[in-house]
Amino acid sequence: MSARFRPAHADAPAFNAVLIGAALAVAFMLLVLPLAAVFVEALRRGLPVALDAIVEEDSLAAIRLTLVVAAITVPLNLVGGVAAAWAVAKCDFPGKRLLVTLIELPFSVSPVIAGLVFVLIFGAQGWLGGWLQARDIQVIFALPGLVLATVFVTFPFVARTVMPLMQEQGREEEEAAATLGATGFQTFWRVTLPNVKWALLSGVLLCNARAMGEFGAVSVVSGHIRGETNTMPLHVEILYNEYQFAGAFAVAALLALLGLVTLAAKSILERLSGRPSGGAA
Amino acid sequence: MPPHGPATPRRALIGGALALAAHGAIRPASAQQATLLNVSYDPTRELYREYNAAFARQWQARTGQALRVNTSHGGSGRQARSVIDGLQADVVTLALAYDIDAIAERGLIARNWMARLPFNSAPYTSTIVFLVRRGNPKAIRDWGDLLKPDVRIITPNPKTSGGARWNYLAFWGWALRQPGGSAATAEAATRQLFRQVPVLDTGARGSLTTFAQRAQGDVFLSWENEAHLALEEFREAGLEIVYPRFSILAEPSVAVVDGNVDRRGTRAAAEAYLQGLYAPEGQALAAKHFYRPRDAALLAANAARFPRMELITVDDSFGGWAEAQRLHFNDGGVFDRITAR
Amino acid sequence: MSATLIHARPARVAPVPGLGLSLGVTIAWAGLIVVIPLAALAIKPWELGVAGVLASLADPRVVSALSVSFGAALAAALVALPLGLLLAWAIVRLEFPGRRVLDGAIDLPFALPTAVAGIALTALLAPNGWLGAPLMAAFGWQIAYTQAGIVAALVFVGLPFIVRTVEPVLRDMGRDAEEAAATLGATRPQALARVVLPALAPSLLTGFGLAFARGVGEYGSVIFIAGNMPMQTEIAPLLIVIRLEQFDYAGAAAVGLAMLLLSFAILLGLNLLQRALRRGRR
Amino acid sequence: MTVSVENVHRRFGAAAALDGVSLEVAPGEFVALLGPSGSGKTTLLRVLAGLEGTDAGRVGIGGRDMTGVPARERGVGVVFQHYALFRHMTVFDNVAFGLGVRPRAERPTRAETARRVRELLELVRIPELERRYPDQLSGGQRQRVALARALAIQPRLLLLDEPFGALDALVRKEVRRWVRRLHDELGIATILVTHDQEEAMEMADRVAVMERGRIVQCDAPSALLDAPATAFVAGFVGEAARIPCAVRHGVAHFDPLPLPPMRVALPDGPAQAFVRPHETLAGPGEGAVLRLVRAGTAGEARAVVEAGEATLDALLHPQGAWAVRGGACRVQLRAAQVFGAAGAQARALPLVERAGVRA
Repeated sequence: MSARFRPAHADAPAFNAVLIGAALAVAFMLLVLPLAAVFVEALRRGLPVALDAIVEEDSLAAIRLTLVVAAITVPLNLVGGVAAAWAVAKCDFPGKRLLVTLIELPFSVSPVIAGLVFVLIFGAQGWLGGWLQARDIQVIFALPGLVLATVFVTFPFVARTVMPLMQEQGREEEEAAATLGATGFQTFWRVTLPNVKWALLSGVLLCNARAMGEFGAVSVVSGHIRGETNTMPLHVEILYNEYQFAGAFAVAALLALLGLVTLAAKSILERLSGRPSGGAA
Repeated sequence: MPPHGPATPRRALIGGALALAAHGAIRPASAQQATLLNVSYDPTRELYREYNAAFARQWQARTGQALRVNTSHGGSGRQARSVIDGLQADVVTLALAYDIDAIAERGLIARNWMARLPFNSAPYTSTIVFLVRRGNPKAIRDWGDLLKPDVRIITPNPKTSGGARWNYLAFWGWALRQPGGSAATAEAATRQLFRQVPVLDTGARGSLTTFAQRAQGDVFLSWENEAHLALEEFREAGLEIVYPRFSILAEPSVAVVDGNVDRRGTRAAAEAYLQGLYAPEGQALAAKHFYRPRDAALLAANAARFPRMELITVDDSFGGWAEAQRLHFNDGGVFDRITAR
Repeated sequence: MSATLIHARPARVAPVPGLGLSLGVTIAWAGLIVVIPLAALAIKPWELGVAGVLASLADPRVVSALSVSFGAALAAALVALPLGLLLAWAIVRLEFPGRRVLDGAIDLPFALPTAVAGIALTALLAPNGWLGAPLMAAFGWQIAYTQAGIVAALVFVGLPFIVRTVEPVLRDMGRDAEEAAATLGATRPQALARVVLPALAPSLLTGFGLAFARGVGEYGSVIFIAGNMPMQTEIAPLLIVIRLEQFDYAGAAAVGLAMLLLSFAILLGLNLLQRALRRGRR
Repeated sequence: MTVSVENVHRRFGAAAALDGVSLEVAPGEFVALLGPSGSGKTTLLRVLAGLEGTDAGRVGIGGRDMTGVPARERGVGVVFQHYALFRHMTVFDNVAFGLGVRPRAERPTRAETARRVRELLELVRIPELERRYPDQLSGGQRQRVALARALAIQPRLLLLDEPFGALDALVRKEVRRWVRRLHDELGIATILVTHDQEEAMEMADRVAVMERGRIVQCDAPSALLDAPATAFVAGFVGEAARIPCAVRHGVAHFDPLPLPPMRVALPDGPAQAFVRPHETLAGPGEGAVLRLVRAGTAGEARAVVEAGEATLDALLHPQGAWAVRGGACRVQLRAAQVFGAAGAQARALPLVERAGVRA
């Protein structure tokens, strides 16, 4: 009889349908189409051409370099991010707000500036340039520079995803562990870490996705040497500039796939952990 | 995760550190396999890919040393900046003498670099031509046609692209030569020209993509060699080259980066590398990739591919690159003035 | 506690151990990666002298590029705000097939390298692209190579920031407040306007700030689609690159510093606004 | 009748949250909906509030058919379980909300609104908090705000959804009495949803016990204790131990438990007996073991005895030195409620009444 009763706090089904349609349209236009364009362009000349572009020597070198950079960057930011989150969430000290601001600062710094600052410091004309050159140490235009720029850009990801959760969980469990005689490290390892592991993983995955995809910052410090200092995004640019569009998009598609796998892993983890996390940003 | 967790970050850290070391954070002066790094500008990719292989073969035959030549490409200015900032280039092959001068100013290259190799250290030349759409629908034959109101011109940004500076100077030179031409009329004409530019990419390659792939504009001001490459790469876009009667002699310059080769012990290979560009094989490769060779006989043999044009030079018409750069392209120069509203 | 008996003065006891180590690591980490590099950025421009820095920033091209960057970032964040809210609402509140997929797709802009996104968006929105062609044919709108193109790229980049900041708050909010409003006689629009939106406002503002800050500095995805015409579609990060290529390090750093300070001021303003919105809430 | 619910059904997927519920509430009456979680009491409350639809049945409030009428038009005050205060509004604005969202013609003036809000805050005894935000209040204060907010719309019916759950025990007791007094003053029909039987018994005129989407008994608290309608009510309301037994020829046998058989007017077959502690006596003798002896609050002595498999709360009778922990004893039942097959029930009494056993 009143099966169609609609509680006052719910919207009309027609209205909801419009919302759903609009949301899907927005997502399709803004999110799906660009990605689809990448894959369509990659396969325009057929799968073999796309695969050839990926297994080509310089592409492989770029893939390797990208993975190496990510493999160094992510653990560095993991350790730093967890330390920062712990300090901010579980301890009191003066200047805490300043520290939080500092941690979030790289989000609002242009990637180009992120590259620039390392040129200012480590470039041959920079603060440490002469000293480094005298010792024949190459920082920018080599792996260390790429890692530094990437660490800078991905710096806040782990801290930002873990910190709110740690704050929300408060200190009771840590205090309980302390009364039970646990050392700081034991407390962290056995009490805090298990509580935040999903958020932590999700932060790590985001950090990884961004580290692999960073373009602006590494572009400034890379030197663009084929097979040597080209990461995947830079290699995409190079191929694109050589009018090898299919190849460029093939490498781009591979990058996008790596990112998608990362995101899929993240959402599976979130589902496993049963808590939707707002790990954006 | 807990049972494995502890080791993961640590292991990765150690792995990272090893990779860092292995990758050459600290580069030994003498590597097992000798490498040369040629830092070049955008349109030379195809030429140097071929020349590098040829030179490595020659070098091994001559000295028995295995050699790998790496190249880095990008906007000429950016590339020069990278070398100044410490990119370990053994040789630079850039679009303009000015960019090499900039490196020389910082002491990495001897100031007299231009005199060290024949032809002002420019082993090949090029010029600026027009690339238009099939059938030349807007009937663009010469520089004057660019100013027709319905013509949209694609060129890269002279601030960031060496080729674009050649475009700009060629047009300026043409405007000066018109009846009643003066700096003032040239500036007015150039101002009008850039009003008709819808997209200013940072480099020649980006611009060509915009023109050919995105179908923007009616004419693309292009390096001669790029124009030929574009005919092949964008066959489906249907492009044609138009040779104006008049253009500019572009002399892409090359130099050994003294500061780097002396430290790396690669001077011999680097000098041989540049000299090889003047040798018959190098000249032939340049011609093959549509750079005008210096070798008169070779140029004559390729006369059909390199039509004769009236060409001005930067030195004669603009008092050299330093002056042209200062007057036109530096911050507050003519280019800034004409693009300001 | 006996501690007070043993110690003559009240002893401060750290409730949770590990402050020394974690703070040490944090400060070293933040110092090396953030403070020192940004200090370099803050110091470099003054090589030009105060007058030189001011002159370098007063250049109409710099002013224009900064206003293009900030204007486009603002416009993009404003466009992304309702779209982000819509997507967050759809993910949290609506039931439909493919909701999970949509949820996953939100993060795509994070996964797609900015340069790739730029190329892909240009390919889509160019006057001969999948979206650009119909828009051109139907309305005569050109997106790519105009300021609209910059905004489009920045909307793409900024969208997930808004969705992912609003989403958890929306989820956490539950429907209690709306139900309470309904029982108190509020119509649906009243409940949305007076209860739901104000409750989401702080998170919307945060997301807006993040999207905006990210947009101001964005380079890779914009450079391909912008057109890069001085005084029209030239963005500030490009100007930094251009100055670098003219070996004008101090000038480049001056633009960088100006960008940083401006975004900082705007973010600070947003923070204050947010605090005002959250008045009294702990 | 202020509320009349007739045969309401509500399903969520395959599960019936309400399975034919009928309930009448008289004007000014205080009724508690009592039941375990999942019994449908909150669904019933939401149906009354108009927050939940019905699949079948009729809901009337104040003589008007409310079936299908949306919440905002019902004029029903609701205090939500977690109060659902608007966090971005001050206490004042929270209370004023219901007045401010009325159609313009019915909306009181600003001054009138302020007067009414202050009156309500006075009524709930927190006039000093009007400028505060919900996050700055204690649980008890929030609850008062929620109540004032619900009362602001002058509801014909007040619905309280587990409103005391978030309060600590001491406050809870006091607030309960206060709310009941307030109800008596205002005379608004009130329905309280709770799973706490003490709360229901203490506050309500009548308690409706719900089980699996049905109201199994709706009665005054004493009647629920004395005459539970079903085995479920007997077990759920008040303290009672459930003991399986078998009825043969009008006698309930507890074998193998060491309990004396009782007479009961039920047909033969297996049955369940519910015995309350004050009807269970532990005296000197054999068969059971005293596990614990302690003083009750009213001077009586209480014991926990182990009678075979069953552990029972009992009165120690007589009191005395004989009762030692671990010592033997004998258990007698003064009365029990026995439920046989098919819902048949009867009061069971001892077979033989011995002198001295009668209290």
